Amino acid sequence: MGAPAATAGSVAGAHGAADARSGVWGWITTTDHKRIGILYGVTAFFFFLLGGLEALLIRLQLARADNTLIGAETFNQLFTMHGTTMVFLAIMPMSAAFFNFIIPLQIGARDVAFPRLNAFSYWVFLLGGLFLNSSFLFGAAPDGGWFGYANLTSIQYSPGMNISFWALGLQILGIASLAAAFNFIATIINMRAPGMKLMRLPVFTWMSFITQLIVVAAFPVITVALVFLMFDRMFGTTFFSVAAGGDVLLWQHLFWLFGHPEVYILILPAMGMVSEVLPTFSRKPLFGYPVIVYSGMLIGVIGWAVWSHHMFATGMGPIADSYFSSVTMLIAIPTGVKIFNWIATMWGGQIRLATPMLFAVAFIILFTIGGISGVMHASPPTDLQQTDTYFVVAHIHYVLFGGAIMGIFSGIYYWWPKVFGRLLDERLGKWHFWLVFIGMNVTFFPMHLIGLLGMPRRVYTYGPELGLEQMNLVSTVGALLLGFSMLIMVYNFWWSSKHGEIAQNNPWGAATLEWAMSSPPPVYNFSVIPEVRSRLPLWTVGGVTEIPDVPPEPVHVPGGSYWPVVAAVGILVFFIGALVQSLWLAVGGVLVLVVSVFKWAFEPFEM
Amino acid sequence: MTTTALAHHTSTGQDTRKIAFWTFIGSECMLFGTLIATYLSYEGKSVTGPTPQEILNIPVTSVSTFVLLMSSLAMVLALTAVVRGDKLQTRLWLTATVGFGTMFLAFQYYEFNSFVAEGLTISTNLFGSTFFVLTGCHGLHVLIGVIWLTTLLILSWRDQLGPEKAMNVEIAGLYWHFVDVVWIVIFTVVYLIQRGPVA
Amino acid sequence: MIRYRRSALRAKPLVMLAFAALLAGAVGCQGPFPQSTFDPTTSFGRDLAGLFGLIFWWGVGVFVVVEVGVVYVLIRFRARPDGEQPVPIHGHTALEIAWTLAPAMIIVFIAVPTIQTIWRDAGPAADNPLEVQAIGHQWWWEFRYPEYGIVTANDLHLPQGRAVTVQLTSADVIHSFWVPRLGGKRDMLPGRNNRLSFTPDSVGEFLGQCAEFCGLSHANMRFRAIVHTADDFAAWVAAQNSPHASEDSLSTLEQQGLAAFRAVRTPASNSCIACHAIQNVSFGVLGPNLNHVAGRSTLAAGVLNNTAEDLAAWLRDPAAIKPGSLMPTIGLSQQEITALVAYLRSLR
Amino acid sequence: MSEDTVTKPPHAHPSVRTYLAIAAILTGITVVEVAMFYIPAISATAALAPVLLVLSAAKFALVVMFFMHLKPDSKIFTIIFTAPLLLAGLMILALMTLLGAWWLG
Repeated sequence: MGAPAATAGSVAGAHGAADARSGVWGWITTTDHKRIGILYGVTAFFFFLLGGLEALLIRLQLARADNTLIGAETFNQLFTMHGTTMVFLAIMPMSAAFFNFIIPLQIGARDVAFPRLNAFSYWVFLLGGLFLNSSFLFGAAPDGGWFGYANLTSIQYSPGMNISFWALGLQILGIASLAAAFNFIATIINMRAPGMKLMRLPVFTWMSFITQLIVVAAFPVITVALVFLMFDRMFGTTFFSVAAGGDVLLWQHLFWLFGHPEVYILILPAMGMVSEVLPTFSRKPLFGYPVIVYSGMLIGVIGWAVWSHHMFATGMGPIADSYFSSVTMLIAIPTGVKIFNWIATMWGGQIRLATPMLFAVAFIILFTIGGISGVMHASPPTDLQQTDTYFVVAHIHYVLFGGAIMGIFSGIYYWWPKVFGRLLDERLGKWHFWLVFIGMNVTFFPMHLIGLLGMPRRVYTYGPELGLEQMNLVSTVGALLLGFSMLIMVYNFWWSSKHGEIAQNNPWGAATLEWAMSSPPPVYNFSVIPEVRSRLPLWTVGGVTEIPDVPPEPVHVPGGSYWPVVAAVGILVFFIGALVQSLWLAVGGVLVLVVSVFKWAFEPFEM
Repeated sequence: MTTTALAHHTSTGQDTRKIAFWTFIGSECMLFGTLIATYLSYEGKSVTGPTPQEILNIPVTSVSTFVLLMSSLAMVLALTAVVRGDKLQTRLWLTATVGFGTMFLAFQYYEFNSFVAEGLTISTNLFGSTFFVLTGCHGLHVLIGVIWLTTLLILSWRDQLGPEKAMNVEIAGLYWHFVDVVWIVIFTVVYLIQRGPVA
Repeated sequence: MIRYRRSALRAKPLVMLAFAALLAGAVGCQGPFPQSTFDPTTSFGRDLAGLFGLIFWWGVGVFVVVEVGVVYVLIRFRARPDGEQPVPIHGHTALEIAWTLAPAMIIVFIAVPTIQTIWRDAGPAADNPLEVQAIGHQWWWEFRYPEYGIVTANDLHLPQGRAVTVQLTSADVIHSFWVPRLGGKRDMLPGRNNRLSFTPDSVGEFLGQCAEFCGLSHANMRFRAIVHTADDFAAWVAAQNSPHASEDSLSTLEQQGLAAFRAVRTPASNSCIACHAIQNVSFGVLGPNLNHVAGRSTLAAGVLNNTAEDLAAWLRDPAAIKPGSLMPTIGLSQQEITALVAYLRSLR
Repeated sequence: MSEDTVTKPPHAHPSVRTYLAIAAILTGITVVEVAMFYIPAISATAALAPVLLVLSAAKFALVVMFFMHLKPDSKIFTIIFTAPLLLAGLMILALMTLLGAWWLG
């Protein structure tokens, strides 16, 4: 290995170094948080469309009673992969795309704390996503549900490779999420610009910080649960074996101990994005900044004490049911406070309903409905009629689609000019918004009724005698509308790259630091690390020290490195070895990983 | 240590890697917490096979616990030696740490083989499954620690572990002490407090 | 700054109208809903529906307050060309306290009745309940009445007015026992005994379905709870305990069916007697008990009607009807199928 | 959080003597623990478990506070470590309760 692994760090001097790292190799070895953010965003959006396609097929099969369009096995694979893809391969990485691109800019840093670890997180995520979806090629896509309850997932009742693909795929994605979490926590704590006290951090960075703290504590729990599952399947351990005295509820407790904090990992970043968009388009500071921040913390903490509200039907007894339902209802309070603060932010403002604002307002409207339907089955007695029915499917989609996705779309339209230097078209944006808004409601609102009228979840078909055919058909029409609306968004992406209006530094007149430099930002972000003296630096006089266009002295920008990619490939090879139970592949993977970690550690890579 | 203001500006005055590593240790707390919770929840519920009372060997494990404690002491002394720039002491104590660590692994290897010989494998019963996964995961962490410390030892032999590299050694030390602390909990909860079978 | 033409916005009211119409169309639904959770026939079920109603109306209240608030704000504070720079308000403690207490109050109004209902329905059925053991299998239901020594499948017969406690467990993976009109669901966990108590107070046939994903044919794991009057139930019990018609009184076709049922096929697991039990004929326990199968309301756990054609189709290829069905496709000849159908339908 | 200072030089490490003392205490506690296990008078009583837990918690604290410098170090590390530790402890108690591990034979 003659040439030093890291391409020589380019000194971005006068006009911003001509990007010596252009070309595919530049992208594969990039350690620039902005490029990694774009990679995350593009990959996540592709998986989002894939997940959407799976949802469309599910809705087509359920459009009519006793439909034979899709068989039972394929349907079970589709709804499992739809759930797993949307949670782990779409919403989380799309949030990660914004963490990567926006957090360093918002806190006034040149890059994240550990750029190569950042690249490593992305490549492990990409390989994990490909590993999981490659199961379709072998006709062994996971079919145990995104929750994979024990002992249906045991080798006895799921003998194929389906569940192995699922469990090992999630382990890989877990490594990516944990690596990113350590990186962002260190970045947010230690790499803030002078004067950027914690209570001057933008709310998006605050919500992302809380999200990363939840990831750090939640992912080990599912990692252990998945280890138990894989050991049961591969080495005959008895964790979930009823004959040996094992308890199938152990899986449900461990999964939901991770699962409920996981849904706050999905929603908090979107809440952060909405808290950035609302003040900008109301020309008014966020109402009750500290209250929103503390509510976010409270949600993050209480989120750990409620997991068994997913298990009211397992008969845990009245004491546990009473405790878990009361604490679950408690979470409605900080969430409600946030919603009132958002409305108060808009109160007395000069509201411009540009596309980001439309999606942010839709977030408030739809998330409120999701929150209310959530409280409806926070109470165990009502939950006994609602759990595992389409009522819960409606609740999930109102908080995850109406909440997380609407928030993320708002973020996409809002930060697109900063990332790509061109604005998205407003007219196309509005068409996309209205079709998504209507499609979403037409698809998911009837599901409240379908559920209460007795249709259980995860059924590949239902009898005509249930009388739910017409409503299911309407829901399918809504889903087709949703699918079509995404095409408009993709067209808008393409259109804006050619004809989009050129963006200045601050096209929306926002207040946070990421709008203080050019769009797209130079490779070193800030020519001079500014001193921040206000929570709204660009809206207060003297809120931030002057940032010259050209750096007074040349700024060292770390070069790329390919060891993160090699390490990620090592992890993939190990997990393929685990999947096919080949010791040599597993050992080979570990060796590649160990070698690349050593090379990575001793690589000349100045920050 | 001269650090250019721009390059190493930190908001808290603490080393960024140390913050990230303490977060990692917090995350590992949750990992071992889940493993221990599963062990304690399943304790006494095995339907067949050898029970902890029949098979756990307290004298041997007590010695291996003492060995791990000594390796923690050696680690700390190695760190003070690095900070003082005392090459000889550094190499001495790093070698001691690696030695004790390897000794602990040897005890673990011996214990695992003797259990298998007595008919307790990972798939025999709940006790076997939970015990081997918990102590195996800890053993894996000890192995990674031994490899990490051996690397530092080699660097020290090559005179590349001066006082300016103290933070690297301190972080390796945090990892090693954490692995020792986890064993302290395991030793008490698994070996010393053996609760009988569930009614 | 951003220019956006107003025209795109004028379409909004029209679009909203279309959306409302479409939604109304969806809701203006059709026929009866046998698995509706809105009209329960047990006090347990009424408790749940009542609590749902209470929370629902609190939800509607919160919905109206928040959504009207949002719409009002959007209209009232739209950016006007001459609009002046808004006053930068950062917070207002009194307001914050107010809208923290308000949700807290609502939560109390919901939590107290919730906990009361939990404890009221947690106790065992009051006076000597009818004990029924419900055992979930991959993709059918086994019901046992220890009090009467009856073992049956897929039809749960209950007497009106008498409290019943259903003991729930599973023989393989997790299932969930759910008859919406008799009350809430409860999981059937392998290795654990759950209980569900209720008192059906009106006669009728109520549809139920498995509500926990349990594999390939989770959607085909349905059953019926049939509530009789006290004496009809006694008649049913008597019928179940009465012996089938004696072998010699069977027609020749039915006797050929019995012979086909008893035939030991290769591999042995293909023989009917390996899995099914019929009085004095066979003692298999892997598959549903076939005593008095002719009188059952459905076949194959609620998926087929109890008709000759459906039974023949089932015997010819079970996996086509229930994907993944553990009953093998034996490849019976048409003659054997006709005989078996005749015999099984003779088991009144 | 102390404000924007350049990385401080590593703080003074406790003296070797302190470490030796700590190691001695740790060894002492381990010996006491094992002894308690072997003395039938104590090991039979129900008090064995709580006392052993307290002793091991003491060892845990000693190693974390002195060997890992948590005591002299900045508050950030204490928060980042104790929060997940507390969460793990509560999780253990909760799972043991919910999975019925307390009422042993």
